[in-house]
Amino acid sequence: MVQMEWYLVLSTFMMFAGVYGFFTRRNLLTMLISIELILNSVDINFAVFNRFLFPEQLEGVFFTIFAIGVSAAETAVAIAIIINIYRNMKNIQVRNLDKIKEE
Amino acid sequence: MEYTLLLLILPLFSFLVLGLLGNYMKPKVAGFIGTLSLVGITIVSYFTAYNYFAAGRNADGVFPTLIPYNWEWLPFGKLSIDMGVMLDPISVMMLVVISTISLMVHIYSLGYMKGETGFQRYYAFISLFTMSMLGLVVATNIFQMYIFWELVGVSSYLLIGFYYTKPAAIAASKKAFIVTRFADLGFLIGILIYGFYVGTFSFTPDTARLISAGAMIPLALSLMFVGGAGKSAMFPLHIWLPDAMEGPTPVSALIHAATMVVAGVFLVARMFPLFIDFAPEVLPWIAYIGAFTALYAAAVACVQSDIKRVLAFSTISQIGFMMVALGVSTSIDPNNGGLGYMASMFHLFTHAMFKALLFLGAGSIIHAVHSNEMSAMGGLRRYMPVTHITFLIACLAIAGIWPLSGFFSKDEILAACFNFNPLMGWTMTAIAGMTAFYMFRLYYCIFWGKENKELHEAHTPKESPLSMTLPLIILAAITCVAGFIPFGKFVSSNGTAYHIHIDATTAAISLVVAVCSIALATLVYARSKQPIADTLATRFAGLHKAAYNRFYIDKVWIFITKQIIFRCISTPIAWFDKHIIDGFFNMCGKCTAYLSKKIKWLQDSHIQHYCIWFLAGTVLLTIILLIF
Amino acid sequence: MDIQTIIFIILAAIIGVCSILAITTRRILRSATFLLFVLFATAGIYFQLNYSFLGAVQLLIYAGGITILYVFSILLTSSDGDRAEPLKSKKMIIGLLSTFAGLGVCIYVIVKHKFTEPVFQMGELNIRTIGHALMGTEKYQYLLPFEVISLLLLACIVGGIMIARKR
Amino acid sequence: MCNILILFVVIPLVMMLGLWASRSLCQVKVVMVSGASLLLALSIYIVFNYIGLRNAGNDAEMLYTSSIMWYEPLNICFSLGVDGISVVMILLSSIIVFTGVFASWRLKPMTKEYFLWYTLLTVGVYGFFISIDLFTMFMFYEVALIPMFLLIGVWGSGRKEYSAMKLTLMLMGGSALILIGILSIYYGAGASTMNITELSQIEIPTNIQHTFFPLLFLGFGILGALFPFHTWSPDGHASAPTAVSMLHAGVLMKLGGYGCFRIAMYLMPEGLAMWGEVFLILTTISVVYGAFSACVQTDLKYINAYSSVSHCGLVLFALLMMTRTSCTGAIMQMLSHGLMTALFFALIGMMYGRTHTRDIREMSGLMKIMPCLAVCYVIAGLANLGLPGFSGFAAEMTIFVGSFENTDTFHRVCTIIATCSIVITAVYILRTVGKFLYGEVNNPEFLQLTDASWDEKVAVFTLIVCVAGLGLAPLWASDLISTSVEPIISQFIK
Repeated sequence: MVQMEWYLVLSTFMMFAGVYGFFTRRNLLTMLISIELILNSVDINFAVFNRFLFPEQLEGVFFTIFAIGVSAAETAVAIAIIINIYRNMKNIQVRNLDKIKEE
Repeated sequence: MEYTLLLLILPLFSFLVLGLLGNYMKPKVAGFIGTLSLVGITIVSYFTAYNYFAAGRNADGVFPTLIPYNWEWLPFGKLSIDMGVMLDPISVMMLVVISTISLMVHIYSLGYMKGETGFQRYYAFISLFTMSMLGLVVATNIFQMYIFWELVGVSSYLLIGFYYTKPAAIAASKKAFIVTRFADLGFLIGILIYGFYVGTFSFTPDTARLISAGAMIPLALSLMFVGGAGKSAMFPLHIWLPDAMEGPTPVSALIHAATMVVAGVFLVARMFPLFIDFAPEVLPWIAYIGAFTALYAAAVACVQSDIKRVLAFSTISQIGFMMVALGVSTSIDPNNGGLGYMASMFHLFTHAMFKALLFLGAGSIIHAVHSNEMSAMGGLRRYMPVTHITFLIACLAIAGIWPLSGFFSKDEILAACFNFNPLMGWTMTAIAGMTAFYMFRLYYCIFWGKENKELHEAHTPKESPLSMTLPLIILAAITCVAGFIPFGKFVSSNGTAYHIHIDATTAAISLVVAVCSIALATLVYARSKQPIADTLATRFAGLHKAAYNRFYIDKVWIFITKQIIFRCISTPIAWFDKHIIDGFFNMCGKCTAYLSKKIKWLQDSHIQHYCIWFLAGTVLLTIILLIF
Repeated sequence: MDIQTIIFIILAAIIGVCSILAITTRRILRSATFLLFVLFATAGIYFQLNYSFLGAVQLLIYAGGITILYVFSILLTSSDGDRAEPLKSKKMIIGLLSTFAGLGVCIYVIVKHKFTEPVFQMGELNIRTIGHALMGTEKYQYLLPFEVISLLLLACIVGGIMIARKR
Repeated sequence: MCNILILFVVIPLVMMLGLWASRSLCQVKVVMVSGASLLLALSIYIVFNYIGLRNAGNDAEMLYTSSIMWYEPLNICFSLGVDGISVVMILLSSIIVFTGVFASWRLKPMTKEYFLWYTLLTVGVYGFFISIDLFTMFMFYEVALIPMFLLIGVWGSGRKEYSAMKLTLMLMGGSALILIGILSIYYGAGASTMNITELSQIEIPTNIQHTFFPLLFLGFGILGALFPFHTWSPDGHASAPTAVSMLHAGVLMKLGGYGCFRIAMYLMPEGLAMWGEVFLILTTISVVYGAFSACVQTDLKYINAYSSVSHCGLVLFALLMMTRTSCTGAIMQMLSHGLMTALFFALIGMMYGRTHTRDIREMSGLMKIMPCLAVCYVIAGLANLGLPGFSGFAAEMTIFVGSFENTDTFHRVCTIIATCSIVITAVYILRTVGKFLYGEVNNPEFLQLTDASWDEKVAVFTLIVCVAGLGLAPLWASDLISTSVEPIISQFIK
């Protein structure tokens, strides 16, 4: 049987991959992808804790479901914004974004 | 004796009036007020002297020490500075000397200073000086003496710098003040030691305390002597006095010949009982310093060409005599080793008179020829008979010719020296001879010798007005008769009456030496051509030059002040302050600015970077939490 | 080594490799694709945990919906081949350092921490239970969050349209 | 609250209101003069009343005490009270504030604002001297510091921004140390009170005293221009406008000495015993160092600023000698130096206003052109070098006699080194006077200049009269101070 810790380690790994991506990538969309990784890793944790530690209850599952919903919402809005930015600036690199402040 | 307070109030009052309102009154009025107050002071001091000595001796056969006034001025816990008036033989004697000379100078200045700008200021300053000097001599304790000592110093500073537009006068006044101040530092520390160990600033402390203080008393007294040496121009602190001649000549007569410069002698005399009983080992050193100073100054005086400089060095030399006389005293009993004290005071008295006369005479000459240099003079006897005669009397007196006053006092000094040590006696006799020589060199160069015809034709010298000659005549008269005053009856080391008897041998020796010296001077300088002097000057060119330059002592002092104090201490300190200390604080500021510039990139408005720091910080905190 | 473990290892390998590739690859479309794989693998994890519903949701929404959104937006915004510029080494090092430090700390904590005894109870979570919990208003029932989420989604739809609309 | 002391804070505040409301320059001056005169009159009244109360046998340590709880959780009170030391300090402040108003009579741009800040500074100074609660004191101390920055930075001359920044930063650094020190006293004494008189009854643990005494002393010492933290003073004084220099050197620097004595030494005797000698070395250096530095300066204000370093060093020096007489002398020196240095700065400011230079090499013969100011400068100089008859002498002699009572060899040596400063003082004073007052006029433009106007005469003569008054009759001040020094000194003389 797989130990709970293995799952946790896996999710942690995924989370930090996302973190690293968030730190280093310049492209807004890639940064968003990194955020998805982070959220995903958190979802795994919810599910794992629910299954292993509190199997009678369902909070973890529901939080995962809601989190997936929220992330979907967030992605939709974020992509809308990104498209808007792209439309204005023909570019979605982070370093160009300081122009937004000036306008 | 309550009226003695007038001695301080009168001149203070005239100083305040002249100082504050002087600009609003005519010069003549100012001079009149000053002189009038001095007349008042003179009357009071003569009256005091008469009353004091007429009151007679007490049961112990001494004149009692009277303290009509003594107020606590500033208490320091157990100690306190008092202000008051104390009368004893020497202070009364000094009162007479100061008021006489000061009155003469006041009258003389009416003529001499006529038309000078700042006439009112001049009178204000000499009033201030008179007050301080009187306060000094009647001081009831050492601290009051110090206070007036400082005031005397400052009035001397103000008067030397009277012609404040002349750079030489400014430099001289500065030098005088700073050198004496330097010496006063010793005086002050001496007072502090004395006050602490003896528990009082008074002149008559508790004997038990003195004994228990042990070695501190000689130390304190020596330091006080340093102060006295500064004021009285003892070697090597004498350098200010010749320069102080930049002041108006009457001031030189009053301050730098008759009164202030003998304050050091007065100080030693005042502390004499303590010196004798608790620091007898210090006294010979005073004598040695005095003797060396006398010798040095006499040597320098022989070659100076500025007449006031000659007189200045002569003053230094004569004060050296007084110091020697005090120093050679070996006991409090005037009949047995304590003669010097009386001799010193006597010489102080007579010297004040004839030296003031000399200076006033010199002032009269300067007034006539408008120069201090001997080269501008010569042959003046025809133009200025009164000045000539009085000057001659003074020269004879200082040379020690019977029956003028200088003979008597110098004789006592020499007798005291012979008692102490024959070598000292012979040295002082030789110096007395030198005195006669340089004084007559001066005399001949002024009144006989080679006349500066061109100058005298362009501007014929004429006798000074009555206001100037009158003081000369009065002082000459005093000089003539002062020797016959039974001085020992009034002042002696233990207060008992001492009968002055002329020691025939000493008197004969000194007379012979004096006459020989005068003859020598006559031989060398009396003619209009002076071949011997020129030969000597060329033969011993190095020595002559050295003596003319006062053996380069001034150079040493300039080196010390300019090179050491300014160049080697002050400038580096200022540099240190500006660059190291200030630099350090500026560096702190710059480092802060630099650091903030360096870490500015942390705040680069990139969210990603903030996130990195956020994560790093969180991780760090977690690690810290895990560790502790 | 039972079958569960083997499946887990395969899934973990996919997740690990693909998540790293997703954030390191230069081409943004590839990165989206790798994300898709990660999401699939995550769904696998859920299935393994016997949360089939969760896995289905994951597949439907994430892999099916969101990824497609990404692909669309990438296609809309990418202009010149989408090559991400090379990273500055200094920044990468700092990012790497803090990431590894964070990773290390988290893993250390996970390994060290004493959880209450984990018990793996096999058993499918049936849909009826989920439906009741989602629609109930009792304790441990989630109608309110459900409604809130739906409202949020609605707001997002409106907002997305508002923002992305051409002016 | 019917405490007369509160008036010292209220009057300046009312003055500020009046200034705010006034519409013309004339009104501003009326407000300032009447306010300053009222303060002066009040402080003279306080002095006499205080002496009267003392003579009537009131021997409490502090008089006119009152206390209002300010912030209950920390036991911070608005406690007022004065002893002889603070009374003379209040008098000093009033004299200088009064003369400062006249010295800045013709200050031009933004006169109203200038006086507003000036009055705020006054609030801080008075508040510091009348309060006996540590926190309240600290608050007023800060109130006094901040206006300084603006007064120098806006109305100053020369490198004013640099100087204002330097001064404020260094003094702020000092006040940070003071805050730490105050908190250490407060918590060391059990966090029950901030009242000084009550704190003095409580034994603060020895290790706390040993650790925090130097911080507290240094914090106040920076304000008192302790070597090597004095460099704000020359730059600050040189750049400040006349009245600010006067108030700063005259009163604000005294806050340092006062704080050292009243707070650091009084409340931490153990710390004093441990650190006294270290600080004594620093103060001795200050005394001599300041004097030597002054010898080669060429800017009049720098000369006076370094002279202040030397004289304020003497204040701290005397305090650290720890005898009753020397501490009395220290307070007298504060009083005396405050008056003298204010006089100096006033004169320098007036001359600078005419010649537009402060470099003594560029001036000469001013005695001819402006005899009144020049004579006053000479008088100030003589007073500064300790001429009997002026306050400096009485103060310095009290210090030296007092210091000599400390029989320890180390202290003796320090005393003798410090006495040397009187000679060096003479050197730089006479050098300055000789260079720029005496001699022939070297700049023909100077011949057009005028002598003192009436307002300047008011300022200068008031100060001279005070300096001479204190110098001629030092007994009253010395009496007033020494009785109040007694309880403080008994803390550290066991």
